[in-house]
Amino acid sequence: MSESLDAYRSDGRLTTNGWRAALEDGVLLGQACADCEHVTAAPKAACARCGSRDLSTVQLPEEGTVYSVSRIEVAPAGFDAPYHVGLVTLGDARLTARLSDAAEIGDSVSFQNAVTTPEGPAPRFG
Amino acid sequence: MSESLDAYRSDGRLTTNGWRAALEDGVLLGQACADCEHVTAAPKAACARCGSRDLSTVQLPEEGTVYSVSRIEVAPAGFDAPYHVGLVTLGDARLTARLSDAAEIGDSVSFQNAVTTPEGPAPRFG
Amino acid sequence: MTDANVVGVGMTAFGVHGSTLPDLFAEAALPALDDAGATADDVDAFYLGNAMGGQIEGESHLAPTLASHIGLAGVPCQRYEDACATSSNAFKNAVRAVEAGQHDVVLVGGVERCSPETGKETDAMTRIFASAAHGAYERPTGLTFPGVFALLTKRHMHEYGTTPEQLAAVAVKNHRHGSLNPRAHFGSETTVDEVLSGPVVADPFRLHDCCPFSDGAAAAVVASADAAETLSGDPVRVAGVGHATDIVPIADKAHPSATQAARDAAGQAYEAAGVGPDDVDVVELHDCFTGAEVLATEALGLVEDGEGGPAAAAGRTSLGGEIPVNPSGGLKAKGHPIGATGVAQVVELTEQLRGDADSRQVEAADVGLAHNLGGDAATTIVSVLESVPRRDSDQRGEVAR
Amino acid sequence: MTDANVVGVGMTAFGVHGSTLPDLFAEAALPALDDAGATADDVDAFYLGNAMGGQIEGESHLAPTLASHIGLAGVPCQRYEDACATSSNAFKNAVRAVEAGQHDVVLVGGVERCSPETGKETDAMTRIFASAAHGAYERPTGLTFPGVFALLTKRHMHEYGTTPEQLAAVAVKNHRHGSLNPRAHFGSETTVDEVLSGPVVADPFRLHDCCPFSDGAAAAVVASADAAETLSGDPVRVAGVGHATDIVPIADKAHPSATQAARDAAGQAYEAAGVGPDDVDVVELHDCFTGAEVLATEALGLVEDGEGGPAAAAGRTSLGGEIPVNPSGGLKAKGHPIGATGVAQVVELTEQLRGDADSRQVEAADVGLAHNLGGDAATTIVSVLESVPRRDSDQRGEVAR
Ligand SMILES: [Zn+2]
Ligand SMILES: [Zn+2]
Repeated sequence: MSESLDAYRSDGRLTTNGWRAALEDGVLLGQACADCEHVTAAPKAACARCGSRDLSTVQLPEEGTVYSVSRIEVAPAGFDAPYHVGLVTLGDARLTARLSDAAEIGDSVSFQNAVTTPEGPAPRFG
Repeated sequence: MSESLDAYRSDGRLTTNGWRAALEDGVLLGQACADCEHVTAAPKAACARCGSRDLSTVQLPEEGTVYSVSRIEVAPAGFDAPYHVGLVTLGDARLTARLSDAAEIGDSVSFQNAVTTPEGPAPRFG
Repeated sequence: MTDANVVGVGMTAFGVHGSTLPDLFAEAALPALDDAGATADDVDAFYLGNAMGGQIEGESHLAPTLASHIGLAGVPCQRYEDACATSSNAFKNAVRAVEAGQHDVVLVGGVERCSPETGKETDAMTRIFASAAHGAYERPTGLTFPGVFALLTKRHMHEYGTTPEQLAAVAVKNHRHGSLNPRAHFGSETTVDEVLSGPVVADPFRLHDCCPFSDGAAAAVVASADAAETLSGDPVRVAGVGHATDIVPIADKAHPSATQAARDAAGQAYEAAGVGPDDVDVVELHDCFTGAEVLATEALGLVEDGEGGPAAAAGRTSLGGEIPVNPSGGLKAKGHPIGATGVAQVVELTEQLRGDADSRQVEAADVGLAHNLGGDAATTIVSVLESVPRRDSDQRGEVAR
Repeated sequence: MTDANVVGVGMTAFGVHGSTLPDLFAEAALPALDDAGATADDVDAFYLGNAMGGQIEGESHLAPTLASHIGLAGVPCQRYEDACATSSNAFKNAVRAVEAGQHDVVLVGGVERCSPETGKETDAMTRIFASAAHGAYERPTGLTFPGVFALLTKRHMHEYGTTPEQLAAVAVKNHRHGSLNPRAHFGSETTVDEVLSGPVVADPFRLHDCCPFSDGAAAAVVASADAAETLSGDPVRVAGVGHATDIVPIADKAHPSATQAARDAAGQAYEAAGVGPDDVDVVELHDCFTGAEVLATEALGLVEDGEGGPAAAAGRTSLGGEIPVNPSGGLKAKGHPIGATGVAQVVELTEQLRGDADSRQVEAADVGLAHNLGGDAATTIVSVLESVPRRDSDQRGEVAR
């Protein structure tokens, strides 16, 4: 783990608040499991695949490919439809993201910035 | 049961909507259990004391005595404190009501009208 | 360990109701007690499913309120919430308590109001349903519940070539089934063309790919084998219940379109019941969206992986087909009052296994399977129910004495 | 049937937290697993208490989300809600599953955020707490939760002569106990004069008669006797759990100030444990308001009816008194993050029965009792826990192999 990521961790762990702060700084953080090698793009206290707490905070790749995507036309209160939500493969991780444009499965996309929503920040790819 | 109360019943039962409609008409309805003689002032599908469904819809007495009372000074959103809430003994029944004034346990009170609130109508005594 | 049996069932019509939750629930619970031949005194405990009464109607502590309302005050009450799998979770725990001998007769029920009659319009209700997604990670992207299943289904289309027409076939089938069910929210049939020309909700889903916002309640009386003998309701045996939880969020699931929790829960239920998918005669499964039914038929082993879409289009899962799926109309046409859905599946299977399902009856239905999914495909509960040979009622009267 | 044992506990400080619910819960759950010597692989199921996450934070389907967050994805998860008795209900059901042999090792936990840090101020939170009252009948009167217990307490004062000074003595005692508990929301002492000069919330309760709006989490690992042998955590035996539900609304209860559900649940728990009130060494009970503690000490049989107030004023229920009540500070001073409270009582009792409670340790504590109440005095769960002689750890290592 790069020392520069320490600022986003508390008590040696990447918390949700730290993950959000990094995202708002344009830094896409994930966690790599030392035991099963699963890489998650979500803030977790333990590995979702194997339960290990031996997670290192990693910066995720900013280039990836669309794993799946949907154009949302009926939105929750506080969101303006239409918009696109996708699962994006980033190296060993898979990320849930807002996509700035229509896309097909397999398309290449790259990290743009954090989109601000009533539910907090989300990564935007395009 | 008086025939005039039929209008507040549906499928032979006093529903909550019927109980509310009666209250808004200034009619205080309760239910008397044929099996255990418990009288409730709340709309129920069965007797809360014995489980019987043999309930008759009855008009409750409009004069009673305060069983307990509290002056509420911290109110839920939509309510303006202070106000008084009491349990009122009405013959064989006990009713939860808004009291229009401060009162002591044992005080005589009588039914005034329905108070309208964001949560629906409530009986007011004073 | 004793067998658990469903000995009585009841449900309201699903649709739009103006009643309060207690009154709505009574319309399901009292008929269930009557169907079981049970009085309030017979009931030892109450297991309630209600998913979103807090967010939708500002109600909590509902289990004791409902128990008092229907005459069960005194018994231990517990409310379960597990998103759309809410009342299956109540059912599972009720079954486990009966199997363990902790209770002899329990009432299980679910109730929810989700229609605009609650004062909550589509955008508010869409936000409330999204409360079941990952709060910090999924909700900010604007992911909705149609969106969750849209992502899984789009991937499935990519992997297996599933088509929009095949998805539409699921809607057409379930509307046809629903038209035979007097309790269904939607009583009319639809066509592939009508489905494909509807407005998009979350691509690839159009309006008719999605279940409606419904109000309703469902209830079942679960009894031990001994207690079932003393009650007059025709029993159906609970042969196995499986319950598994996959990873939240969906991005971290190993293979999202496989809906692994359904495979795990089905495996547990099949093993407990000593049956396999080929033994199942009738299925009620979680078709919140047409794509969800395609994924579920595969995960349950009813068809091969990738064959869910073609199977629906070919009528294999229709009433009269090789494995009828959702004869009730499913969530799609019967409706989906969230917390009532799991128990409503049990109600439908009980009627099917008793041979009481009228014009939607599956022939020779002896083994039924219910599949109820909650959250972003993270939770699944699968139950296998089996018919019990009808006892002669005169003889039974004597056995009970 | 096997005995259930608490083999590991953990909790956050109660107070104000800015973390998300998953992160807050992890701060209790991971230490509980560590205290038990259990890894994620050891855990067979998850029982969660969260009362109002939907209304307060727009969150549902939390059990699977929290399970994934702490590495338990895969196991069956269920969320309980029973107002303030929420996580005791989760605990009861977890204990029953272990007693029945359905699971060997389970995680039970509760989490809630109720402080203004959630964005909900007092009036909004007061409405949310009132969601546990009867919706159509009690809420329109403007009845609040302080109001519910105010009505019961005013009646008790009328019936027995309980005084405001005696109520204040409960607050003073629990603040003093809380000052000894590093995890308590309130760390400072108070005086009878200070309590009696505070602003009225709901007459007879003033501010210091009421528990605060707290954030926090608590967790416990429950294991069968056999499983406890293989884990390194010092076990405490669950000797009995009782659960009863009284009538909703309070007006229909036969004798509201008697809190009958507490009497019924305590009777069940005492009978299961084979003990009586005189055998209890330490009590954690539901003092959401000072009057609630007075009523509870009587309902549990710790003092005679009508003696709850005088007993508190005389120091009989203080640390060092004849029956120490709420050594943790109770809801009043430790804090009351609704869905975490029931399990937090189990955490405190476990530490007391292990002899690990530092400066608030009750001497010779071998039998502990937890009393958790939900809704308008409609639900009560009472648990009796007993200490287990410490095994020599070298010997135990061999037994485990
Ligand atoms: Zn791992
Ligand atoms: Zn009666």
